[in-house]
Amino acid sequence: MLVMLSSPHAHGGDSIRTMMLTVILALMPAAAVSVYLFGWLAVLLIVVCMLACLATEAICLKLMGKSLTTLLDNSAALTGLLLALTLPALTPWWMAVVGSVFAIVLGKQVYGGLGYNIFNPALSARVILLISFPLQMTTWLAPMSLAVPPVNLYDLSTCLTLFFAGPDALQLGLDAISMASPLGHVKTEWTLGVPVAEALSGYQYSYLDAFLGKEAGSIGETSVLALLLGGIFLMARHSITWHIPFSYLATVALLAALFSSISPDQFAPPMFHLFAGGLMLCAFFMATDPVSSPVTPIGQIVFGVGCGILTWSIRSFGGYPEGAMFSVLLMNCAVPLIDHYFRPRVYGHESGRE
Amino acid sequence: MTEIALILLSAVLVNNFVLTKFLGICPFLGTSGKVETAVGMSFAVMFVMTLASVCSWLVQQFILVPLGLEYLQTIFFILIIAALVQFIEMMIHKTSPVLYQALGIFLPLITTNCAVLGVALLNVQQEQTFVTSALYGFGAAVGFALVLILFSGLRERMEVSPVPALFKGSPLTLITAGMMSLAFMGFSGLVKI
Amino acid sequence: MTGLFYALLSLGGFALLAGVVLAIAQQVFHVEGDPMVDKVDNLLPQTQCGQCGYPGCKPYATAVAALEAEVNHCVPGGERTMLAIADLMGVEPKAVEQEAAAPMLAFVREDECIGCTLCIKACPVDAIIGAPKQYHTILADHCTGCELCVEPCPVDCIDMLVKPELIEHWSWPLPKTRRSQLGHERREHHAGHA
Amino acid sequence: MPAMLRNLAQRLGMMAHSFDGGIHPAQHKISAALASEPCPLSPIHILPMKMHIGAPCTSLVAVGDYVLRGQKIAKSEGYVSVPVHAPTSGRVVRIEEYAIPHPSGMGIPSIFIESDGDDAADDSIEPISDWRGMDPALLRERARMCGLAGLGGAVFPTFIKLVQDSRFPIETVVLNGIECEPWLTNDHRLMVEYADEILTGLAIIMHMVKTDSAIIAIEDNKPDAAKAIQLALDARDDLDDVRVVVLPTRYPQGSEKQLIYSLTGREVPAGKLPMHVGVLCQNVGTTRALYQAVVLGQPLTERMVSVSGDAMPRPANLRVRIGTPMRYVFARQGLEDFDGVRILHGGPMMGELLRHPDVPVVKSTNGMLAMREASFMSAHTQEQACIRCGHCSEACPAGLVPNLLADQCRSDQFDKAESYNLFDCIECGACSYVCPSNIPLVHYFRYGKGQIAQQRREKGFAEASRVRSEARDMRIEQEKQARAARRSSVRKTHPPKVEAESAPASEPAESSKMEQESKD
Repeated sequence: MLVMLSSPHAHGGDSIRTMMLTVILALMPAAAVSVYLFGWLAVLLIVVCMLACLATEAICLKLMGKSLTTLLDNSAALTGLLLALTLPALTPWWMAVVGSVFAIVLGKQVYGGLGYNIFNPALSARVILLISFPLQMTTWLAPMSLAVPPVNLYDLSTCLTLFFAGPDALQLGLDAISMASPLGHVKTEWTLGVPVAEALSGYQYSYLDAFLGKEAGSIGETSVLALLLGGIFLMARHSITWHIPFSYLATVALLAALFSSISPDQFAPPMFHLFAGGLMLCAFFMATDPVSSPVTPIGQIVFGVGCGILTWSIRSFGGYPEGAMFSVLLMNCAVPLIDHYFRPRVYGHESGRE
Repeated sequence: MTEIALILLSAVLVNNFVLTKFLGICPFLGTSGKVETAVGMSFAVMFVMTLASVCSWLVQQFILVPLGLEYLQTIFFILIIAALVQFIEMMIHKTSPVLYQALGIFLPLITTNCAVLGVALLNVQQEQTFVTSALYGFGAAVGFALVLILFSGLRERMEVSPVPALFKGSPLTLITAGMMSLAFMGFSGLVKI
Repeated sequence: MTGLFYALLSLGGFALLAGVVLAIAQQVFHVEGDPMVDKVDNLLPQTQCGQCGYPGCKPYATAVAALEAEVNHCVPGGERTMLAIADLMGVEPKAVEQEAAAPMLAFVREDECIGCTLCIKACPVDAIIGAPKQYHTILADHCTGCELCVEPCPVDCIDMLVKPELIEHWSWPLPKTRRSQLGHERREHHAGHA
Repeated sequence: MPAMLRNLAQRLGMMAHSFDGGIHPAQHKISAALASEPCPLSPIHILPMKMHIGAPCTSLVAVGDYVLRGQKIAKSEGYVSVPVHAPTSGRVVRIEEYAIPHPSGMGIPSIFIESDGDDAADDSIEPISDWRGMDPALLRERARMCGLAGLGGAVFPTFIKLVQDSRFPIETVVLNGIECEPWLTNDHRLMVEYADEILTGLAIIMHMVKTDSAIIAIEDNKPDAAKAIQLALDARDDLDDVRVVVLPTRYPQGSEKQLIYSLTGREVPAGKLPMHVGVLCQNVGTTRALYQAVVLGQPLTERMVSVSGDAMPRPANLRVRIGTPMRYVFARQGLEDFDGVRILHGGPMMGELLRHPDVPVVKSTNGMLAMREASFMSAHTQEQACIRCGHCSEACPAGLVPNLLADQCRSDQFDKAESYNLFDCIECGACSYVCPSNIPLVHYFRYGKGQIAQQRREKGFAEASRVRSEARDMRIEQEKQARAARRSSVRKTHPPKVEAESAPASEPAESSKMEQESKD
């Protein structure tokens, strides 16, 4: 019998595969900066995470009796890349592998695979790692861009040792090679009563360095420039729309501007917030993950604003210096409700809902 | 004013009963299948929890403490909660038979919702005043309602997913609740109370 | 001693108070009948066929609402009705005992009909017209296909025919893709669970 | 007055004409430059009894009857219906069920006419040259009588729309020459070749609904059509307040509601008709058919059909008699072997896949496309999971959220789908077109709509059955009481007079009572 096929009998030619590939391409500038800053360590992290994600995905598919061709949709590779870019350079190899397994298994496959996951897989793995290994996940290796880098990361063998055996094997004290991230520094100083401006000057903070990425942080999150380039590429390719990144960043900036003008000692200025931590990475690549974000433009704006409020609140008042990851995960929980309550207005109706 | 906001914020987000204190898990899992049911349950719990905190505070201050009967705390509080639950059960049966049917056994089981007794006992333990204990009860209930409704939205979405047979039902529900709990860890330290 | 006295008095007094309040509430929130009966009845196909073991749709609805009957006894309603009732009642779906057959129509072979009126009395929806010693005819628009008229007919002149499909009533089937079956797998899973 | 401002801005060219959503599918209008040609008479014509939206017709002819071209052979039943006319002269050879262009592949009763080759016309319908002096009601009857139905594809009986309602006066007539479906060029050719006839048709419509204002909407991929219409318009001394508006090409601009929004900034409220916002929308083909019906006295027996597709040896725009077997038309254009070829009735976006070419050309046949299997199936590759990219909601001209709707339909959550406005979906296919996961969204919506319609029918039937059953129970109860009363009164040796009168006197009741009594 003829299979019943409904119109339309034409298709625009988009596919999941190319969409995912576009995102991977858009992450290339950030990955390049991470290699510049952290040398072979960044390469090792990215490769291990991507391979681990692909392998885990393959095993999951095999176990569930599904076709391995799903691997070709590039989504597992993208998850691996995203996860690697959110990790600190000193992450040991096994932690990267554990994170990748979490991302694929708990983040995605238990829900039924791509398209059904509720939380962003890379972010959920990142948060699991942060909560399980708080020390390692907040120890930031000083990048190679410093005048005197404590350890030569462009040397493959050094990096291999660091990655697989840890800093102890090189007889390097953690204090010697690590430094605080700007966000962490400001937070600790404020708890000691030091105002923001003083803390920043003590840190020798420079907006230009932060924009270019010459600061401590997770390997892929430091360079605002690279992430902006990637984000613009995504928007140009119509992979994402402006709604989430814009509303997210604008909310953080507005809140920061408002509160830093009220109490400049306690609250950091908007530029600092925008350039710091994982905000740019989250705004352009994590919050915009189509599967775990709302579908409609209005919903996306609500989502972005929610992320912005939460990020700024956690950064300003919370126990963790960085709130971007948590805020995206928290808003992920609200996506079904946002989808339900913020639908577009239907043609010929007063509102989207009856 | 700030104090009120902080108490509420703390009870709703930071010390969320379900996700950080792990109280009231049973109704949380039991009534989160559908958003509508979850909303109904949320209002019922909000009603019971707020009134239970108020009543138990009154009983504590004006009956138990003056008479030196603090050791009867638990039994008194359970009595209060049971009466409140009975009351709201009758009310829901009258006003919304469908919700009554949907909540089913979980409605009378609010009685044994440890979050309700928990909030009453914590109020006493933390030596709250009348106003703060009412706020704390209300905040805890709002926190419960918030995660219950969010979670029911997630579960409705998971309902149409091709979840592997191994994880269907409770396993995935628990994993998701765990992930939510992880996300709520982000609020830790937000309010220092 | 006084401590014990106070304890008993206060506890008893408090319980009495709660009891009085609840008694008043009972009066205020008194529910007449069971509103669920009509809701269940609305979901039933009203064939009045009695295949559920109850004399008609309403009696079955009453039994379901009172939790005396399982939700899966309605044969003509099939799986969809079962799921709707289970959903309404908030109970686990159960596998339907018998797959619903294609909708049927009763048809009287008029030249064989002896005009005994037995089928007229059996029809639960008055869909058969005719007088004694006259041919009987079944109104196709009203026949529910319950088959209750077949048994009483002394000359076996009533056939059950498959209801003809109209092009106006044709509707698209689910797309034949793996993913499209998921919603249905979900139901089968539920049903298989029981 | 935002609508007015918008309108003004559009008139001044300050604001682009635009509706929400929409896509830009590849055009493939390969037959655009081909002048239309008549399709020769086929030896047999098959006329289904229903070629419009609404009630089917009943045959007026018997096997063996001789009919003339334009003779009414089936009469309409009910208000929303138009009659069927013989497309050529010849003999009725059969009246039986035959497949129509419908996705189900099912058939309906059809009249088969064997052509005698004379093509003798029935000239009983008088041409009307002085239609300006005529009562619109008579012209409306003419439109019904001549079997006019919307030739854009919806085939809604035209006369119903051509009505003057004092509550909803028509301010503007919109002439739809958009033709946004890829491949199709039939309206395009009509506008190029029959511009003046179309304008006369438009003038008749404007006379019928008593308005002076009209907009002729054409997409910018048909500059020659716009030019031809403009030239014809300039050459006339009537139709002063008629404008040709060239809109940027975008699918589904030709959809009535979207077009009205693009042109006037007015939205047709859900469940309402264009006339409720003072607009009447007509397709150019229908308008020309109205001209033929009124001025020439010719019923609708022929229409323009685009014959195209990547597997079509000789694409063409043909004037085909309604009822001509498609296989005959395809053969004329050089396509005889249908192996590895899929045929579509209509355009690729909203047209239906046909199982075989043995169906007749009907009033809704705007195109017949023959597509190569491979290119056809590339639009129907394996459905993957939805990644919620939101491209479908962006493309949806109705403002729906297609992916959520499809999930609801897929898992039979029909109540929810309805509350998400499933029935506002116009099935334009823009969502499926852009879906990176190749989800057949429209198919899901059709499934959902069909299931809901079926449930409503069942519900209505159940309700009626319940009423009948309750009435029966009540009657039986009354009979029982009557009997009991009678029995007790018999015991008291009183005649059961009053009760007998009050008992219902329906026939089955009466008979069953007699039965009971005899048993007693």
